[in-house]
Amino acid sequence: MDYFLELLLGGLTRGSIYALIALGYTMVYGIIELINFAHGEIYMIGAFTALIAASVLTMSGMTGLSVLVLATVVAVLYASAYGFTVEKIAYKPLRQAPRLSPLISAIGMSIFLQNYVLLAQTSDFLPFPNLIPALPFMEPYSQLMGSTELVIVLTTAVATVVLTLFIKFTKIGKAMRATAQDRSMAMLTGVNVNRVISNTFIIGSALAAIGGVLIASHVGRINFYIGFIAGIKAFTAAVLGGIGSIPGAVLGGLVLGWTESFATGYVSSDYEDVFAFCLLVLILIFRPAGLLGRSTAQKV
Amino acid sequence: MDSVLNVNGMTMDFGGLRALQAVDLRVRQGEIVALIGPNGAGKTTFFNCVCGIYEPTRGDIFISPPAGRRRRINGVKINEATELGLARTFQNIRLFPNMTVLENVMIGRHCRAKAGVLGAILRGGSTRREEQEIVDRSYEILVRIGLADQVDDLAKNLPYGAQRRLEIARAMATEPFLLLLDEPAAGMNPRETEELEQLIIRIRDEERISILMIEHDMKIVMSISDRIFVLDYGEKIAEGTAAQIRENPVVIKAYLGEDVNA
Amino acid sequence: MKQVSFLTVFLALFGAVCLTVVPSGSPFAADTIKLGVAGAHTGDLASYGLPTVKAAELVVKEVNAKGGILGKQIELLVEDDVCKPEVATNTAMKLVSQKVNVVIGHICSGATKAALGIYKDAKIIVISPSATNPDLTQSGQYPNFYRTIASDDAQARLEVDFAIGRLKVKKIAVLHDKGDYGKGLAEYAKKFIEESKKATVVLFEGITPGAVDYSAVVQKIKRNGAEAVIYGGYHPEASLIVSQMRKKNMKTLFISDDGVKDDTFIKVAGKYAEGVYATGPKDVSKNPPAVAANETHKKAYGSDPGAFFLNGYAAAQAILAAIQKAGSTDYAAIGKALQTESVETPLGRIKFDKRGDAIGVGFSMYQVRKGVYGEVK
Amino acid sequence: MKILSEFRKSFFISLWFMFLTFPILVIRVNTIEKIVEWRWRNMAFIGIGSFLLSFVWRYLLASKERVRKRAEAGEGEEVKPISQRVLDEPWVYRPALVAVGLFALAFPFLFSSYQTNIMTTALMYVMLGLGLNIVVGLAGLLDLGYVAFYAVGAYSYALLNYHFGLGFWAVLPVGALIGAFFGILLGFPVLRLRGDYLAIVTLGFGEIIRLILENWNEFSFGPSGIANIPRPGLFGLKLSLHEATVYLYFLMVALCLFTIFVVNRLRDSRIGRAWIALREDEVACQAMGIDKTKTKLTAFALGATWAGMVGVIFAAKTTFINPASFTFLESAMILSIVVLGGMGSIVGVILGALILILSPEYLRAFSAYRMLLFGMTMVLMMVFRPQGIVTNVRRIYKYRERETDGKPLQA
Repeated sequence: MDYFLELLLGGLTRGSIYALIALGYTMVYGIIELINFAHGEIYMIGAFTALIAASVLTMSGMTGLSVLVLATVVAVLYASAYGFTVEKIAYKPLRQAPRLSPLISAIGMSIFLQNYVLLAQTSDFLPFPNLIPALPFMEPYSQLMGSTELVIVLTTAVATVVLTLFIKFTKIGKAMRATAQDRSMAMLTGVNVNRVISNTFIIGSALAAIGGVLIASHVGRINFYIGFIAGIKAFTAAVLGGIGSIPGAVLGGLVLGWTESFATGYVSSDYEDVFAFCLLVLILIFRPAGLLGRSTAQKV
Repeated sequence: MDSVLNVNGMTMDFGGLRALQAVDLRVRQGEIVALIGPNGAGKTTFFNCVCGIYEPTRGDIFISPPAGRRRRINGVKINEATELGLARTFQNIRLFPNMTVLENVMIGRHCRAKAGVLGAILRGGSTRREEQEIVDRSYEILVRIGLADQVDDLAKNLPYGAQRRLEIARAMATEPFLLLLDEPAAGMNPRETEELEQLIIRIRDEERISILMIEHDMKIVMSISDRIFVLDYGEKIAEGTAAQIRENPVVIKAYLGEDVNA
Repeated sequence: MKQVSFLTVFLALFGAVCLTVVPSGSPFAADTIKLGVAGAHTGDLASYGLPTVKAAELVVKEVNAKGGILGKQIELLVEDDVCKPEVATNTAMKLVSQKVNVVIGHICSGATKAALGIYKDAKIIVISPSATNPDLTQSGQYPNFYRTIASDDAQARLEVDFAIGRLKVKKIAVLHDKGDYGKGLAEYAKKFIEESKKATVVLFEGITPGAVDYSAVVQKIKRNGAEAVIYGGYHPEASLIVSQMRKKNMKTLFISDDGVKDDTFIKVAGKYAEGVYATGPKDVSKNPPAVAANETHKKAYGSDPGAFFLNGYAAAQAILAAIQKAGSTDYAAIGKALQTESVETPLGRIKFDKRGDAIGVGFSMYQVRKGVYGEVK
Repeated sequence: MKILSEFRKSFFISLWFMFLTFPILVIRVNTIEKIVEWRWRNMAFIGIGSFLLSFVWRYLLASKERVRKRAEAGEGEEVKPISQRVLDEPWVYRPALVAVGLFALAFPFLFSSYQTNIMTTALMYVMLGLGLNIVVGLAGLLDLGYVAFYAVGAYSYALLNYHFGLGFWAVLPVGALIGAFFGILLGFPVLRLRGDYLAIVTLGFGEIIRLILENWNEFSFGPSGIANIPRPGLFGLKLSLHEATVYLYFLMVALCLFTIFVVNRLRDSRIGRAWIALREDEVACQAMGIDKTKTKLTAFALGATWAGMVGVIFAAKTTFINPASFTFLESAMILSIVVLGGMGSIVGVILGALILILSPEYLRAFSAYRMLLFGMTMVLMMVFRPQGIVTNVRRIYKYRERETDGKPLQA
């Protein structure tokens, strides 16, 4: 039983990690129906900037929570900047282009950013300091779950709620929904679509950066490639839950996390990813819209 | 029993929303039938049900091709419907923009040819003959439709009216016995509409193709259609000749604001 | 459409350049001995390949300064294979067509396997500082292959003997990272454990490299009541697994391989690294030649040498010495010299057995104590 | 005044990029030795570079926009790109073709076996590109798992040879068939998915195949791969390395010609037109009586067939294979060949393959930046020239003037 519980919690952590990144994917897709392949790389860049900032700060003698906060701020700042720029360069010029063009351009961007970091920084793994302070009250439960993991799960939960409220109630959020519904219509009603799209990318990237800091703290090492692996998984999660829907992304993340966790626990981790991808394929075949996605009837 | 299309009590629901309510409609051999009604009355939905894009929730759709036997076609695939001899055009023009005019029509011939992958690679005598046949037939249709001099242009570079006509040519290439035109005159200037009228009549007379069309332009509807069906909120509210429809108070009520006698 | 013509012209020129800038086969004077160095020099595995290049450069500089061997200067031809088999064959082809006499490399076992066939046909001796796959020497398919590093099975053997003999564990979980190196090693470990009959393999599983979390596997280890984990793979995964085990207060012993005996591991795993065992090449840092080699590296590049530097250094010295002794660059003669004449290298005084493994080059067990790896005597 | 504002714009852009690249390009921390390395020079490069490039970028975007406007304004007579105009002129391309042919024939005798080997590799990618071109370029199905079929081919040769000692020639067609089989197997369930979903599912399949090859030792010998795969034989006579290379080269040339021949015929056939129509507008395409699934499946299977065939050759060429050779990046590389060359255009794909594969080999300086350039190419091509280096021109058909009964319908 408590083996099951442990797997459950392990899966929860994993799932929350996927979900945190998946949120960015799903938002962008919701707005411009584009699979932003480079999102994983944004997350990776977030982690790198955080690491660089953190190391510079610690070397200049700063310690404790302030490092975490400052590093996160820097990461969020830069990740958003990168997300913004990527959109302007690789996607904006392709608004009228056929569906595949921006997707290919996105793949190109992802490869480019990976190698940009590889060449500019290093190909080796860099140790990432655990910036998250150990929470004393978690001590007794360390068997089941560490403080870092707890923080990750909580952050994901909070992010989801905040994001949902944001999109429901704020002006920007409403504009986003309008744009998602019908871009040209939104434009007519005076929504500045370009700004909305930029905002989406900025918010998504910011989330990715936060994810970057937390996950890197949890994993303890980063390199230029983490974005790709995490990205694919997160994307799978997003599609699983029904891409375009925020609760869907979270659900998808959790389902994926648990699938992997239990597959490893009760079957074998040899085929961990195979399980994950099979799940994706099956979902897409039998429920193309995903678990929570609404299927759009083709207009004729 | 000479009706080529016979729709009985067709009902179409989208989730909770009912788009069509027990609609009956018949098209006889060699007729031009118009389907009119205010926006959102369910005209295009009706089309989509008939040619297999949606499967109607209830009711039957029977076709009896002059050549073939009578059969029920509820929920056949789009392409099957076409093979059976139902060809359509689209409200918002759907050509293959980056293919030449000729090729667009040649695509129409696709379902009447059979060369497979191997045939294409080996390009044996039969394949070559078939290919030439496709080209010639398509060209011929283009000549008849009056696009002979734009044959090698890209479809996307045609003027609007010509694109509409090309869509009709493409549909004709599938050798239908019933042609479904979805607002063929939309966005045309009076002269183009004039030509279109002639075209439709000639298609009926010379190609022996029956025609069912959705149209908002009352002028063309009234002048060429043998019978008219009126839909409103998914229900058929009237049926009859141009004269009858013109007088029908229900129709006038439905069209309140819209000028029927144009 | 000006930009189109601009772009196409540019690309056309680009292509033309590619086709015309053909490096000529062998423009070098014939009276040099050509020493090829092949391995990963770019890409994500570069850090494994470059130290060997530096080693070769240093050795060659030294030898040439002494007037070369057989009265000829030594010339280095460095080629990149990014550790990909398909690229490695091209690299090998290139070196062959440049008429190299001997080759130091390749770095990764897979790439080495792919390239060896080509060298074999061209009758060229290859000596690798880091390709540890047992088949390379044991299958007997590669008579032209030698290496200055012990093969994986030796490492696995050491790990297993240590676990069973010294640590007296009965239940062992064997994990690997599904990679060429890690999985091969793990399979040997499994084999040896089962043969020994003194312990049982309670878990044999491949973990997913790069995954964000290994708690499930860790739970599994715990559940199977393993007293020790033998892990085949590299430090990035190892560090996460160890940390997660320790965070769950599991005392399970962790024994791993050369891929983990790396200071980055200690840095990443931090306090959790304490007590971890890892096999690594015999500690030769005290050998005078090794000290000297490291010194020259410091002087030349102003930094500490990287992975396999000493092995590369030894490989270069051994092969050149062999040519010296053989008195020619003839395939058979060099081979014979390598197997008969022993030579002083940073790894000690070595010569090679019939299969091509260096005699006296082996592994020893290390343990992390107070944040550093120390040899377990 | 305009100039000034342009300058201001570029100035701010360069500032922005200096800011953007600051942490990654300028700072480098060595966490082990606790040293921070400041590389200010990079910042200068970025500043100047982005300043200049921003002009080019804006100029190109503007002219692209102009072209689009003109096309919309009706006078769609877009000027053909140089490459196209050249290719249209018989007096240009006939001699060119002959020259290329002669060069191809003479190549192995002019250059070392290394060069020949590289060229063989390039030709393999030409074939892969043309194969994927059927799927992506003609049928418009984005397949990100193409490498899976490549792997299938390679492993079918390696394994059939290992277990049953089947030779290259025996397996070449078999590999192709197995490839096709997998194409249908994988294609059937997923082909009804919308474009980008399809892309992801194929990516998933690619990964699954690789993971299975990695994990299922009993079947595929796992990550340590299969070594000593024999090179293609020539009537059982023993070839030296050089001879084998030359032989393989000519083999590839022949196969490439074969591929070109087939793809070309397919493109101008009933099937090919159906593919293109499908790419242009699915619903309309079906309304024309074309069976969507069947058509897509044919494209998918044919693409897979080619991948399988090249896979066999790949195994025979490297004589060693392991799953590491069949990663997503490989798929991406083949894709970028098609993209660079021009979707649907045969000449384009050939050029694309030669450029992308040969340039890093010969311009050694680039080799480190190889992937970087791949990525950049994909983005830039999509933004500025989605139709690729060589636009795919529609064929002009010969039609007989026939007596239509009476006068045309329209006067």
